[in-house]
Amino acid sequence: MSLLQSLKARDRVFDFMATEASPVDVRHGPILYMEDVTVSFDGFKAINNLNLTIDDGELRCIIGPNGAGKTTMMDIITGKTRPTEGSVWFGSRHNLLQMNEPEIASLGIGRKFQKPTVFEALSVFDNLELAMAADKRIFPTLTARMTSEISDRIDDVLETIGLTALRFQPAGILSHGQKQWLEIGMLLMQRPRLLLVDEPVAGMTEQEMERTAELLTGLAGKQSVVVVEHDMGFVRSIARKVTVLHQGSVLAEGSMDQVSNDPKVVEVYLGSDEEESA
Amino acid sequence: MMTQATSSQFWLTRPFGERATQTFLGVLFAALLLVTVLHLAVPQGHPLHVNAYTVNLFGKYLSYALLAVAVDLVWGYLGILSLGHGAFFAIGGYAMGMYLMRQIGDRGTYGHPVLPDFMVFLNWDSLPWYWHGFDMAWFAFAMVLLAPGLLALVFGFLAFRSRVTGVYLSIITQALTFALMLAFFRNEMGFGGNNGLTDFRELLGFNLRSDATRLGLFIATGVALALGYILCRAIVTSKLGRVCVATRDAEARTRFIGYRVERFQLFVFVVSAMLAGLAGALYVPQVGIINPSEFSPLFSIEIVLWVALGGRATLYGAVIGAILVNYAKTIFTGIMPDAWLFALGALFVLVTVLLPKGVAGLLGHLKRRKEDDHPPKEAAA
Amino acid sequence: MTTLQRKTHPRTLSRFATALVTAAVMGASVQAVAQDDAPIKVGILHSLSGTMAISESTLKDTVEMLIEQQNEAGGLLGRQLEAVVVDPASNWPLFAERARELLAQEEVDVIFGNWTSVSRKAVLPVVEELNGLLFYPVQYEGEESSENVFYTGAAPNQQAIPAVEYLINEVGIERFALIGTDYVYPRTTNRILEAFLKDEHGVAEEDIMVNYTPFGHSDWQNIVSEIRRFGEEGKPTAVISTINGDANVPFYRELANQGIDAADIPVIAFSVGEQELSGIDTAPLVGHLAAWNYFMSVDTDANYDFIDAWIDWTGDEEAVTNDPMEAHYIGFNMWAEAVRKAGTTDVDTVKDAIIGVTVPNLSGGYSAMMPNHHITKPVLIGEVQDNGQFDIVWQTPSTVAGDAWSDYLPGSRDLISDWRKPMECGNFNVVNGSCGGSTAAEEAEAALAE
Amino acid sequence: MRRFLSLGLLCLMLLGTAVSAQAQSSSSTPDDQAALALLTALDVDSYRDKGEAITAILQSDDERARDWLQALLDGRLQRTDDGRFVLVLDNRGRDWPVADALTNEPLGEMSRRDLDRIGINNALRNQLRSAIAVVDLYSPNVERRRTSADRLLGEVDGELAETLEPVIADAEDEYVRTRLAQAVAIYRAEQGEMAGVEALTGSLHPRARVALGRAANSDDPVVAEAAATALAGIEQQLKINRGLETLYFGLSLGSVLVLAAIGLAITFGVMGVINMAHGELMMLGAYTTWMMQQLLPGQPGLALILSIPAGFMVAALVGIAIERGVIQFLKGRPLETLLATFGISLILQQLVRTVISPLNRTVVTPEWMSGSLVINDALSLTLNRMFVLGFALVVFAALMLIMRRTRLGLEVRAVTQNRAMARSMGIRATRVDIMTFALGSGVAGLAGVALSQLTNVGPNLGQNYIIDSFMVVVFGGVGNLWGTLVAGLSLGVINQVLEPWAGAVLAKIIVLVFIILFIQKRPRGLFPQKGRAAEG
Repeated sequence: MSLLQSLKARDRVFDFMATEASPVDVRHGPILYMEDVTVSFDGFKAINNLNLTIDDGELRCIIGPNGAGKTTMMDIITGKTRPTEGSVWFGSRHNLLQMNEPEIASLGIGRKFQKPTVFEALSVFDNLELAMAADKRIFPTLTARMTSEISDRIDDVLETIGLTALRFQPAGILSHGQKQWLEIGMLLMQRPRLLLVDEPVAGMTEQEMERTAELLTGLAGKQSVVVVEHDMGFVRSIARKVTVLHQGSVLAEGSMDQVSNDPKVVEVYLGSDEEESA
Repeated sequence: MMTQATSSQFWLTRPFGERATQTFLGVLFAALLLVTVLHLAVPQGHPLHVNAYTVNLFGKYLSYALLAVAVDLVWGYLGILSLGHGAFFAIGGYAMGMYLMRQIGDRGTYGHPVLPDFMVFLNWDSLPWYWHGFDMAWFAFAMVLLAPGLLALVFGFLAFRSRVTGVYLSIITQALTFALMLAFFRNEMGFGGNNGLTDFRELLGFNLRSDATRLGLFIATGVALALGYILCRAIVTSKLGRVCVATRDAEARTRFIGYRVERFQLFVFVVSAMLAGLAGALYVPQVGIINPSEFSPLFSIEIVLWVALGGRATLYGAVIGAILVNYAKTIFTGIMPDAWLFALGALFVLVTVLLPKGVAGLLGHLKRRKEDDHPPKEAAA
Repeated sequence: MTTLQRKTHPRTLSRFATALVTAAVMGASVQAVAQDDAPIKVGILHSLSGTMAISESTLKDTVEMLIEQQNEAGGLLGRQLEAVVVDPASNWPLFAERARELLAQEEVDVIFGNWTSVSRKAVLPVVEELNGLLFYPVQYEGEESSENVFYTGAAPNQQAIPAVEYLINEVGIERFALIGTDYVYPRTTNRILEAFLKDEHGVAEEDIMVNYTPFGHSDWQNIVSEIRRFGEEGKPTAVISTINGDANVPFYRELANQGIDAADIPVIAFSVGEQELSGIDTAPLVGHLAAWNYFMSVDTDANYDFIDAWIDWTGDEEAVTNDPMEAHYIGFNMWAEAVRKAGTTDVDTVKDAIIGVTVPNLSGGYSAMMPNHHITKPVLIGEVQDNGQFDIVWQTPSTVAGDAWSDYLPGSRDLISDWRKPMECGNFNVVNGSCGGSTAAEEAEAALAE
Repeated sequence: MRRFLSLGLLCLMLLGTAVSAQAQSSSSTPDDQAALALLTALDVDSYRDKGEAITAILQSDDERARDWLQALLDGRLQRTDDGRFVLVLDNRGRDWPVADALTNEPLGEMSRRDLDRIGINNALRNQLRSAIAVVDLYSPNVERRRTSADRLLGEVDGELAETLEPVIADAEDEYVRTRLAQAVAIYRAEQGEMAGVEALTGSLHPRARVALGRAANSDDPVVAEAAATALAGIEQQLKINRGLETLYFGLSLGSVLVLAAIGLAITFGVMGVINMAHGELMMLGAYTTWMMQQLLPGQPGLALILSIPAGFMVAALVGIAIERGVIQFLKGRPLETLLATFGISLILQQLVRTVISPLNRTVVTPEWMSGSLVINDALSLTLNRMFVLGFALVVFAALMLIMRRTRLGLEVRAVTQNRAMARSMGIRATRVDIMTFALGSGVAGLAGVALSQLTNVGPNLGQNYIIDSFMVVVFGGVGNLWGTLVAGLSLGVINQVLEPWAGAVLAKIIVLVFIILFIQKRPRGLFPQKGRAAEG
């Protein structure tokens, strides 16, 4: 339980997360701004003029039944999918629709996938090293050397995600939960301005969930965090503001209590619950 | 293979620190030395004497081994199954061949000071522009690396930019080498058509028809193999190498943590193509002919088999595989010609189904050495 | 290296281990220095696998048959003959490698082998370096004369030129479509023919059509219809085909289907023999022509004996003989005769002895080895019959001597070849009276100067 | 040659009626001595003399004349050592059955050593054809009369023209009449007679064109004028016909590509399995055809039809063996599958080489498939390719039906979209895999059957098509049968359009490079599958 202790002594633990000066311009308004975004596959609209804004340092939870377009939304933000129409801005300077994944990533948007994807052939240590914010062009990468401060940073993160013992094991042998943590660790190494976290606690134990909650809330404020989650308990435990997606557009927005009392939301969820049980 | 943490050494000298590389270089140079001694010191007629024919044979194997290493670099570490590496090999070979043709000078059958024989009897009155400069060794040798590199650069740029990967890439690489084969068969191309380039005399002033030169080429090939091996090791043990592995296993993820995947792919692809070209250049003077059949898809896919048999993503495995298969080929086609294609075909099936990690994988098991790297459980790129 | 290989050698191959040791390590050394009673070694260098196996494997059998016959007749110089067979697997670099193996390692006294030009070109430097003897049995483009090679196949002037003469004089052809596979033999042959037609017979440019296709070309629709139109201009037209192997079946099929018949536009082929026909439904081909120096249908007892021997050797009633087989028959007998004459198998002595040697060929005449290492042969024109055989419709009154250097190519017009002392030169230039090189050199220098 | 012909004809015309008269009442047996003399006259070296002899035979009113000429034409008229003349009935093997040329009674078998064939060359062959044609002009058989009429186009000269006029007049068969009229017109036009030129206007027959060409240079300006305009019109017509021809060539080449690729479109496109042995499955189909023809000698047509189901079965069974034996162990490892199946292709090739023979096998084209369908004198479509084209379309339609309408098709699509889900819905995925692969392989077999009619049946048959077929599938868009059809046909046409000016080799290269570049631009081909399913 080294982590819980470390979490108590914030000033020491989380200093490595201090965000570096980033080009993102948030002086006026939100850090992420999506307007009238629509995506359609063969006519089917996965996203239907969606409007969403995330403020700098905000922790936002996004919920919604299957097929509501949560993952697609993340794909759009990270540049994997191009919307049919609409605009997506990162801060007030960067139009994300004109960038590809690596550019967006190096701009400071980190993403954790629904299904944890780590580099299984590489050791936990290597996974973190690759993720680390650094000069990621070819020759710097080729000639990169291991310095003490880099390994210190990696060690710190290893400790935070509790994988120190497994540092030299290939990520392939990790348990599902451990992979989730490793991926979070990689996010931390990236030092993003905006974290997109897709179902972080799937397959986690109660304790692990607790730690994740701590971590995410701890991140908020310095970095903006968007969490997509099914687990209502977890959402409730961290949520300040919740957005409900349905059929590709925002159904409701507000505090957890507001939305959970919203009749539309209830209706949708009852319906979707049956689907899920089916 | 992956080192535990990137050591703080200079990236190129890093491989010398590894046991695997040390053993490999040890064995290689021991072999070179052994053959040289047995060839020179042991008198003709003594049962242990290695004659020029055998030296030449081994020289050929070594150039194949270098080619295999090049293929392993892209397939093993980048997950790109290139069925067109024979093309780069052949182009390197042609570059060398053109140099050797120019070295013939006026000793050709027609005694023409400039034009190679085939141009004379097809009635060409002057040298095609792309043949100029190949009379200069430095230029020709530069082309040995640059020509395949350039082709790889253009092809790779288009392919990787539009994210053509996996099977699609394999198929179009195959189409590439097939198209080149057809092209080089055309006599209008000015590369001697089906006959290709032959009748070489001298390389840098050394008579290609003397045993001494053959020994020299054999050793040179060995050294080239060593250097190529070290370069590849240096790449795969660097952080860049790990980015490659990352790309191989989860391309999208690698993009999301900020790497320009296509550029890394392109870089490694080009390096590999250049190595293949070098292998071709060393191959040609030893076998004395280069012609379009080196472009044949069959050859390219055979190279992949060498790598698969030796063990993917372990460079030394590629070397073992190349030597094993070609050695078997020499024996079989000598003793029971009909059996050869059966054997080759069976190898393809057995290796992929029963021996996905190849000979190297077996050795690893036997030694029970727990290594830090695990070759991809799903080799699919 | 070898030790390492033996260690990693798969178990299945272990039975070859000995073979390997001999092959890889000991090399020539294990071969006892030839005593008088040691057999004379005859190397056979024909592809037994790969694409060329179709044509070449029968040649290997032919030589083996000839060797056996020779042994039954008491061998040579009181020594038995022993065949050393290797398989270059239709792979050109491998041809060079195998040739080296035969000469350096097996120390054979003579080699019979090769089919394609490229394989010969690959082997040439090896044979010259190790001073071997090579008998090359296939018709080829000429433009070559090596001290160590004996060309028993037809040079262009022993096949192409007479064939065209026949078309012009006997059939009255005025338009020619030169259709060929894109490699050196058709290219050179067609260049020679073009020059020949224009210079000797004043055929106009527009009455000559040239077309090249890749190996194994299978879609002939366009080309055949082009030929058809080419032939519809009112002048008698013929196709001169240097199409290679596999591409022939679809070609003739397309001809037949587009209704082109031997009587309208005869096709005369230089690479289609009895063996190629055995893979074709010959009914639609009847009347098309081929030019060779031998046909299975030659009506001589020597030929019938050869055919019967061949049928017995293969045990196949349907087995066919063809021109390259006769070439080996002639070449082998010439070599044997020369060895007898020289009383030794020593290469240099045999090389000198064989020039002028004359042996019977299968078409009822005699063939002699000329100083340029080519031989004299009759030229026959045959028409395809529905039974896959050729009916001989014309033949040269006397034998024709092979010409290493064509008189119709500017590059080689001035070259002659004579391997007798004192000249001993394969490309003697009669203009500047020096060995090696042609006036093309100066021409080109001039061209570059401009 | 003309000279012989007309000479013979002149006399023949006089007694032509007589011959036909005799044909009806075959009474008196002519003197065999005379007949023998006629034949002996053929047995000379000089082809010129032979020509004379043939004319002589024509002039004789011997009713066996036609048989003799035909035999001579086929090279079956031969002389024995003892000077008798025989008709060889079958000239295969070492000994040949023969019959007496005079009495037509069989003489048993003779060794080919004892027989001398009476050789002819193409000049004589032409003369014989014309001669037979003239005889046939009076044959009771309409077909013979028609062919003879066709034959006479461009063969007509002065005397013959005269003698033909009455024949044309009372020819009851329309076709014969027009053809003969044309034949005469050609002669007249060549002579620069206006009548001829007018008669030939609009005729696409090459001889007619040549004749008009001559007339165009005649001294009479009027005739020349008329001929020139007639020619211009004809050229226009020819252009159109040429365009149609090229289109046909393209489509027929395309149909071959489609046949070769459509099987892949299923195994690769639908199942995602790279089967490098696909070409060899085609080869097996082709060899099945050969087998069938061996089993049913003399009935190539029947054999061919039977080998359609047979070829399918053989290829399908081998396909199943491959799927069970290798591919199922390599699920989700496409590149390994590629290598393994390539190994299989090598084995299959070598198997055929050792078991059957490295030589190509002869596959006979049945009567009803050889030759071509004559649209007009300038445009005729080769039948074998037309059959292949039709066959390709039928196969395609059948596959569409199977995929769209049958349970199997439904299951296949289900499995390919979501394996786990399909399983849970009780679809036996393995069974579906086997069926699909068998189907794809079987189609390859069908392709082989078709190819056996176009090209070599040999061990390398498969290799020549594998790369092209992959190109077609990828170009058309994987997993889309329509794409394969469109891609195949369009590539075929492109290739044939390029060929005349680029040459066969360059055309092929251009097409390949074009596809490579196209894939760079649109990695998912002409008709890509869209949506998240395709993203993975």
